[in-house]
Amino acid sequence: MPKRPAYSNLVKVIRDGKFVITGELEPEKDYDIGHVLHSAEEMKKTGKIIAANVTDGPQGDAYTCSMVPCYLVQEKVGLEAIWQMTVRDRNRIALFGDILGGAILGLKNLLALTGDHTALGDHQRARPVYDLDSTQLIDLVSKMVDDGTDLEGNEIRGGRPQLNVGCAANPNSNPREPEILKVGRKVEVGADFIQTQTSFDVDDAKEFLKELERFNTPVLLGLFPIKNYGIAWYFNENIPGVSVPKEFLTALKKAEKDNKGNKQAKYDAIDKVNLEFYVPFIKEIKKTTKAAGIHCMAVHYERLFQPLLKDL
Amino acid sequence: MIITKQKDIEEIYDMIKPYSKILVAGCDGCCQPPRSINEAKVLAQMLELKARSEGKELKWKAITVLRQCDDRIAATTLRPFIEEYDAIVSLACGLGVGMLNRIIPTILTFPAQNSMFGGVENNSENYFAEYCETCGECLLGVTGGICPMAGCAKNLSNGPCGGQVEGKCEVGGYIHDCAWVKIWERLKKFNRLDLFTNYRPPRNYRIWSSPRFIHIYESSSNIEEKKKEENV
Amino acid sequence: MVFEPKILGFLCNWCSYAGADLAGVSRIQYPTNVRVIRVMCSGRVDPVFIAEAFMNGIDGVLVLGCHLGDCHYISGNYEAELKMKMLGKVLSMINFADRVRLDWVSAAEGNRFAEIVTEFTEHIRKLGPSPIKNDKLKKQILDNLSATKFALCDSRLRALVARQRELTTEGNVYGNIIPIEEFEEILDNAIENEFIRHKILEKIKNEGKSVPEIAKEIKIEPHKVLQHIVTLRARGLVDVDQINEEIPTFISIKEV
Amino acid sequence: MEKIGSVLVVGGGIAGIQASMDLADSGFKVYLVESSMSIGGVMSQLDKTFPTNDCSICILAPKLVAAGRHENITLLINTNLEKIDGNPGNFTVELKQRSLLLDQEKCTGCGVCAQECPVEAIDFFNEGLSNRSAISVKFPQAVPLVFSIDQELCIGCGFCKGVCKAKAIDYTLEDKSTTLNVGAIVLALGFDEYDPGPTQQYGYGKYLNVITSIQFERILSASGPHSGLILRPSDGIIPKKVAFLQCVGSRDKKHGAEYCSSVCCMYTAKEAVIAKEHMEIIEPTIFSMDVRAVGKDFDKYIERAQNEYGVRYIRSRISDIKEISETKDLILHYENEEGKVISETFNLVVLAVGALPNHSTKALAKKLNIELNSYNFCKTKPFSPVESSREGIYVCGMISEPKDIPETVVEASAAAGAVNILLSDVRNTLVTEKELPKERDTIGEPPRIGVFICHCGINIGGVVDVPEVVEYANKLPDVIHAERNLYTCSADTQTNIKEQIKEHNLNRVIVASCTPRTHEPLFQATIREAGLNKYLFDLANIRDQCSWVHMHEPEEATEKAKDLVRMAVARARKLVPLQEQQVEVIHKGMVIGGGVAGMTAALNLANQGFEVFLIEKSKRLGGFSNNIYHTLEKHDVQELLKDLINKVKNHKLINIFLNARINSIGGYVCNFTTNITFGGDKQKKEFQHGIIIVATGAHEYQPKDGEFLFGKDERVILQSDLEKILFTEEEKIKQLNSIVMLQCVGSRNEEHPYCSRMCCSEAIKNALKVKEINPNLNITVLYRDIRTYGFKEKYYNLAREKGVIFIRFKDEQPPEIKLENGNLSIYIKKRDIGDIKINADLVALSAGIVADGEANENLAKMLKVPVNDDEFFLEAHVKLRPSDFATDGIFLCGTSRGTATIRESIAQAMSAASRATTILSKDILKTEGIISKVDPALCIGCNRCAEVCNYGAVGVKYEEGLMISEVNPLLCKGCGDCAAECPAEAITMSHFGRIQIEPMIAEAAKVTVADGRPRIVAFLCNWCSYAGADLAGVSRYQYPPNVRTIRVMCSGGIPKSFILQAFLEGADGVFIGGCHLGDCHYIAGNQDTLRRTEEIEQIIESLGINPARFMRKWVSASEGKIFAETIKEFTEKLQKLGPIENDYKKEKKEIKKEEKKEIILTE
Repeated sequence: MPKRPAYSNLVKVIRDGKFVITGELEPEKDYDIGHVLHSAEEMKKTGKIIAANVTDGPQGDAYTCSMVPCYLVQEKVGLEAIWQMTVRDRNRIALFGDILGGAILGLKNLLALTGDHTALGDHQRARPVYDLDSTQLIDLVSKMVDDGTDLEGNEIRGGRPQLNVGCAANPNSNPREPEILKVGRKVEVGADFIQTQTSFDVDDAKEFLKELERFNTPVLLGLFPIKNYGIAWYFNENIPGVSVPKEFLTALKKAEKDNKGNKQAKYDAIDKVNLEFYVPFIKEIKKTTKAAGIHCMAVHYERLFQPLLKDL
Repeated sequence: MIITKQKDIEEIYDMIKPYSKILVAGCDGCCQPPRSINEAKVLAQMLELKARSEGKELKWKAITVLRQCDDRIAATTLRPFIEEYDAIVSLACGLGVGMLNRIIPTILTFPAQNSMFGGVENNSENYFAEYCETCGECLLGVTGGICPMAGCAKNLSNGPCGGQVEGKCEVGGYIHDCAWVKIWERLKKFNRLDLFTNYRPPRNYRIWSSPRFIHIYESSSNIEEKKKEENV
Repeated sequence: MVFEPKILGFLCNWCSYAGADLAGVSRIQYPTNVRVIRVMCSGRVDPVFIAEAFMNGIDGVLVLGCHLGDCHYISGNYEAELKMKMLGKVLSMINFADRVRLDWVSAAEGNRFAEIVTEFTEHIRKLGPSPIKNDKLKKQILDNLSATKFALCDSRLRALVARQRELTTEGNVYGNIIPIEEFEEILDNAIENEFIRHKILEKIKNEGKSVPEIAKEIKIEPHKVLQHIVTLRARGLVDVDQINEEIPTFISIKEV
Repeated sequence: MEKIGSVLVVGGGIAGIQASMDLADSGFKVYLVESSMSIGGVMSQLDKTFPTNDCSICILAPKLVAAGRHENITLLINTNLEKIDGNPGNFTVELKQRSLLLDQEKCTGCGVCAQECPVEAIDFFNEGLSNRSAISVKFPQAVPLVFSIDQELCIGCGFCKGVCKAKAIDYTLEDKSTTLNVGAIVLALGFDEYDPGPTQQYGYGKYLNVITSIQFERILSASGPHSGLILRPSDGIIPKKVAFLQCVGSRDKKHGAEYCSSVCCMYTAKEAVIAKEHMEIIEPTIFSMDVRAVGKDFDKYIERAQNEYGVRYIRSRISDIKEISETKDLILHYENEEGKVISETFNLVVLAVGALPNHSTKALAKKLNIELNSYNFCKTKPFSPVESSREGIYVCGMISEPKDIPETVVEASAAAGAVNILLSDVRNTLVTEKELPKERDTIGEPPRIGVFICHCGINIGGVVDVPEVVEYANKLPDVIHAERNLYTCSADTQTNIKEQIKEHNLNRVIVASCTPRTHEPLFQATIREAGLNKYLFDLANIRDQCSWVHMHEPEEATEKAKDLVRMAVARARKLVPLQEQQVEVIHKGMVIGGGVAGMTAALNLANQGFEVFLIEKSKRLGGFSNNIYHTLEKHDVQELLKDLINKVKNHKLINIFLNARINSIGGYVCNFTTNITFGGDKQKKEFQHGIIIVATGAHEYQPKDGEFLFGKDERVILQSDLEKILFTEEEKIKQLNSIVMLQCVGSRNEEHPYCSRMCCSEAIKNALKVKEINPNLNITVLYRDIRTYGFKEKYYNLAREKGVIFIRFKDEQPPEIKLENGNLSIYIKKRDIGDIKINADLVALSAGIVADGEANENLAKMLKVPVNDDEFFLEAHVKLRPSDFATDGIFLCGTSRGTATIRESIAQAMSAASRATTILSKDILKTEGIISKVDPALCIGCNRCAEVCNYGAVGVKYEEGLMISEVNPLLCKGCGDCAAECPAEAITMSHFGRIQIEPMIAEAAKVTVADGRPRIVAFLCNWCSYAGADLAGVSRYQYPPNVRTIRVMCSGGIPKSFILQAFLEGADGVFIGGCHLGDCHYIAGNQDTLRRTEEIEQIIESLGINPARFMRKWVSASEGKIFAETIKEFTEKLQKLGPIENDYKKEKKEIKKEEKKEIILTE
């Protein structure tokens, strides 16, 4: 399949062969999304983060939609948005409509996701939609972007929307083979780039990246710097398949314990732990793999951006 | 088989509260666990005890029907009794309850059960598992005989999603198998991963819209269409 | 003040009572301490009566019947002798044996009657009042007497006593005569066992007690107490009350 | 001389009973002679049995009753064998019965005499822990249930005669001599426990708190002296720390005997576990040298004892005990693993006493002229463990060597198997079948019921107003005739009943008397003699469950008796005649497996004249024994094998199929059809046969590649390889200096968590042989436990004397074998003496025995029989039915069942053959009358019945294209579980079905009880809870009279609707009693009870009825006391709740109104 043009800055930069960094923004149950914009500004300030994902109701919770924050981030902050879209809440008609609407607003990147099931969120009795699955969503985007039609072949009037579409991959998946095969399917129907879930194991990540190489599609490896011990513990206990390394956990715990009462010192200690873990991690990935970049999911942890990325 | 689950006795009792004479009809048909005469009798006894605890008397008869969803069988079995009773409580699936309401227009039939899904019994592990959603577009041929509709919480055609860990599904707390991992295992076993990697396009949900009818003679001669053609 | 004992006399109708009458007719004087109950035969005097008498504060009991061989009912006084012997055994365990006397007075022995009464009164006077009158000892003595009474009620024991004469003199169902010593040994054992068992029952009438507690109270070795408890449980008279840690307590479950 | 078709069995323990039952079922007349007053032996004294913790009396009592009423068994109690004459096949024996001073026929077992007896004596059944009377019965469940007078103690007072209304007591009865002609004699004398008293070993007899294990067993028993409470003798306190000392009187030449008693390790573990189960606070400690858990699943039991129950094992033999005189606690000194001497205080010490030869063995052996061995046990032939030195006299059980119950039962059947061969010509010559009149056809007649109410002397009449009950019975519907009898069970009353049936044309009979468990067969026989079907009878239990348990409430008891009679009438009206079906038996057998076990079984059957198909999967006969040269006792195995193969090959009734594979097995007992391919896939054959014996065997464990360098270094070999060298290449041994033997390779580990039983003996056998060849060679045996059970201990001692070195290693630290400079070095970790290193020229691995998992599972599927976790076949009951499968007509033997020596395999093979003969010897097999039936018109084909059936007797036969369920009357045991489960009520359990029980429930709930007592309807299972309720009666445990009992065969046969119906009919409480989980007479029916009752609890709660109104409790046959207490508790609980109407709203309002009224009045 011929390569789709790079409509977005992100894809352009990737194709230019630069090691890119993307960030993550998370609108929650908010009427005021000031914190999202603030965070976006911090990312912009780094000069390294060139785009940011805006999440779409993670963990199945009912949150502010992703489209509008995406638009505002682009308009007000000037940071390119990666528009996450799940198939959980919209049928193919709504998806089509939303994508077209988003494209009109100037959104250039769309990350197609299945979405955490409603049974995990705060509206467990909701009816999950799943009319399409994430692969079929990519197919839909491809049809819109490449053919200028909807799924049934009806033409979009006034030209084709200009979007690049990404897909997700999970380096923690076990068994891994079906995950790889699934990514292959997504690439086949038109994914322009791949963003992965968070990884804590550099060897594992390298292996995973190696396996993805065969699809000839840029991969951004997800990393998750952790702001405090509580989050790490929660992550470890409650997100199956993800295990935070024990040394990392204990180091965080120690950092908090040693600096009880002194907020700044505690922050410094924690940052140090993260930096000691991630700086070599990223260097290793950059040096030894064909990864196109890093997707840094340091939500609400803006102060780490500068020190983490300064050497990249 | 249609897997059913008996409603709370409170709920059943609330439905039949206004009546003093009820016919409790079991069904020998396909509902699982079986709800035949014994179950009907136990339910009737429970209702009588419940009525008593509410300070009322309840007269009942327990009976069973070979298949409540068959209009002729249900009618011939139940009609001799209906004159003497004020209401029917059916232990069949929704089909049976609907059918009794249709063929017995004089009194109401109330469901004693919730119809859960089309499934089969796993004897060794003592549960009923959903096997088929009657989607009308069978995928089993390309999924190694495991249905991703009935087996996947997200009904994915192109799974697995990121919500599986070690082959278990995020929905329900990582207890149930991920259908897509199972599909992969099975296709791998038979060296048919080609089926797995294939992309399956969006499904046709038109055929899922209720109410659904299939004309019995649809396939042999489409009379309606022919009529239309003639009219045109 | 001189102690005036209260004495109860069981007198057989045919000899002793007549003898007492004769003493009256002859105006023979004797102490006033005796209160007389007329019975048809000294064999009628149930040992239980005597235990009952002591429980009611009597200081001494006198049982008088016809001379051996003279019984109006042929052998009633022999029976009386055996019963009193058994009673004596039980009472000796609680130091009451001295307060009972069985003797023979014929209808013609007015004098003898007066003598026996006088002598017995003096005897009791010397012994002093029944310990039951001592407030400190009263409960313990009453318990003992009560156990005695119930032991004397035991049907097995009574059965043994009832057959004693027959078995030791005439022969048993196999035609064998059981030597008196052998029989007495059986009887002694039975009496002792029943008395202890009833003493145990008395102790656990109202509240459950453990074996060591009972043993301490009745001054019997604990392992023997346990054996009696086993028997009493088998008879349905005692049951486990509760188990606190490793110590089970037992309680009497039926009015005897 | 002509042969005689009868057998004398001496000894009425479990061995004697089993042998008698097998022989009687195989067409021989049996005289069972027992020297005490009841059959049952030591097993009747046990509380529980290992390794299943089955209640001993619960599983034994049905056997006792069955033996007692078997038409071909004559029980001769209080009898000894005096003299013997004659030859095999025709002996003349003289027996002497010591007088009971009581007419056995007349005694009803009511026990009034014992209550009146003035003489107290020690109760030896309770091991001296309680008292009894001079007239007594051995134990409440005794068979026959007759009292006897102890002449030593009786003082002849004559009271008992006075109170005996049955006029059974006769002081003039004298000892009686009988002379019998019998064809064979089976000796099953059993054993005596070692008595540590005489030498006061360990202070026994001196210190109060040192007791023997059998005393402890009685203390544990719910029917024992303390009713299951564990109290120590000195002061009646629960001992917290209990020490168990192993090998008291065993493995000790100074005290007791040299040999190992085989059972003590396991029964001690069991006692420790049960003690812990009874009372959590008890901390058991077991002191032992080796733990000899050699049987099936025994090691797992020890493991559970240690890990689940916290039983502490200490490897030490205690030398002496000191008592602390104040507390009577005991101080033990022992050496711990580090070699330190520790002294520890215990509250109670239990001596695990060993088994000695029965005190009468020696005298009897002299009379019978049979040889004893040096230990005074009976000498038997090397490869025929049940044959004594005299032909025609067979032995089984402990008489020949100490062994556990299953082995004893195996030998009992094996002895019967040996008799079968000797007397096969005269089978069925002396057994009798009663001539019965033709059964009257009562179908269509309205019920005409006769009621016979028993006074039972004063047992019933003294409490219940019998005339009033008679009057009441006369008024009940369909009752034509009611009368009362002093003893309904007496012979003259039987005649009377028959007359009344004729006179009034009765077609149903009810007797209101004692328990149906013992007396129903008698009355059933009576009405059958009067021409009525025996199932047209019912029995109202107004003695054991009424007059005896409500002695102080005569009025209430009378009311209850009336209710019980009314319930019986309600049931009797619905009784229908039942027919026992008859199936023709094909007199052929199939034996699967051509090893020693298979060949022995085949030969046994063939020698009796039955054709046998012997299937062997390999190309040659002999199986694993082909690798064995001689046994530990130096008997030549190859000689045996040659002889066996010869006999089998030349027997014209044995068809041998080598290189064979079974394709299918169809049919069922009496008529199986099997299809095989044999001769290397070339030929096919199909044949029919009546029974199947599984003797597929097992094989030697093959160490994994590199395990202990096996396969890597040729000097590491298997024990069997060494044996081959020893017997074929002696020279090789002479060149060696050091051999190390490593035990438990592939045994007692995670993969194979069981003991292979023979490896210890194999190692010692080879070690001795090595020493014989080369006395200077150093042999070291590295072991965990040396398990030379029984007489094998002798060879262990011998090996040590010969200089074989034994070094123990810890379970979790196996030795390591390393290759150092081309030499084999073995390292062992020892905590007391430091680590050891041994160099060896040869290492012999004692590889265990493993089942052929896949083959066994395939065969199991075909036979529809189970295999256990270790992939050995699972017998019907590990204790009492070791040679049977739960499925009738299929038997097992040899190493297919579990690990066994050759000798044991032979015994098992003969046992299996004997069990098979009980079927093959009959022309017609009669089925049970009480079975389930399917109404095909109602069946919906859901197959739920098959899921609950434990016998594979019911289910939908999909393969035959029939979509409805069918009961196989040959396999159905009549528990009724399927009927309770059937959603369509298509299955009816006969005799105890809905039509019989539902009217009873209606009557049971409609009763008037005094003092506002609650109305309780109780459903009790026949085998445990009903028996427990009977025991409460026998023991006179009083409980409130407001419970009405309905007997069912199994608690699993109670559908939910029964319970709801009881509440609807007005019961204030419903009680269900069943066997303890695992004790079910029908394998696992009570698990379905558990499921249903849990549902019922939820249901009634959802209906607003207090769930406390329903109670389910497991009550065993020995828990009479617990039954009484449970009913008492339940009554009290219900009394607090008040009548069921309290749970109903309307009634509540009314009560409130009344209360208001009262308040107004008082104002």
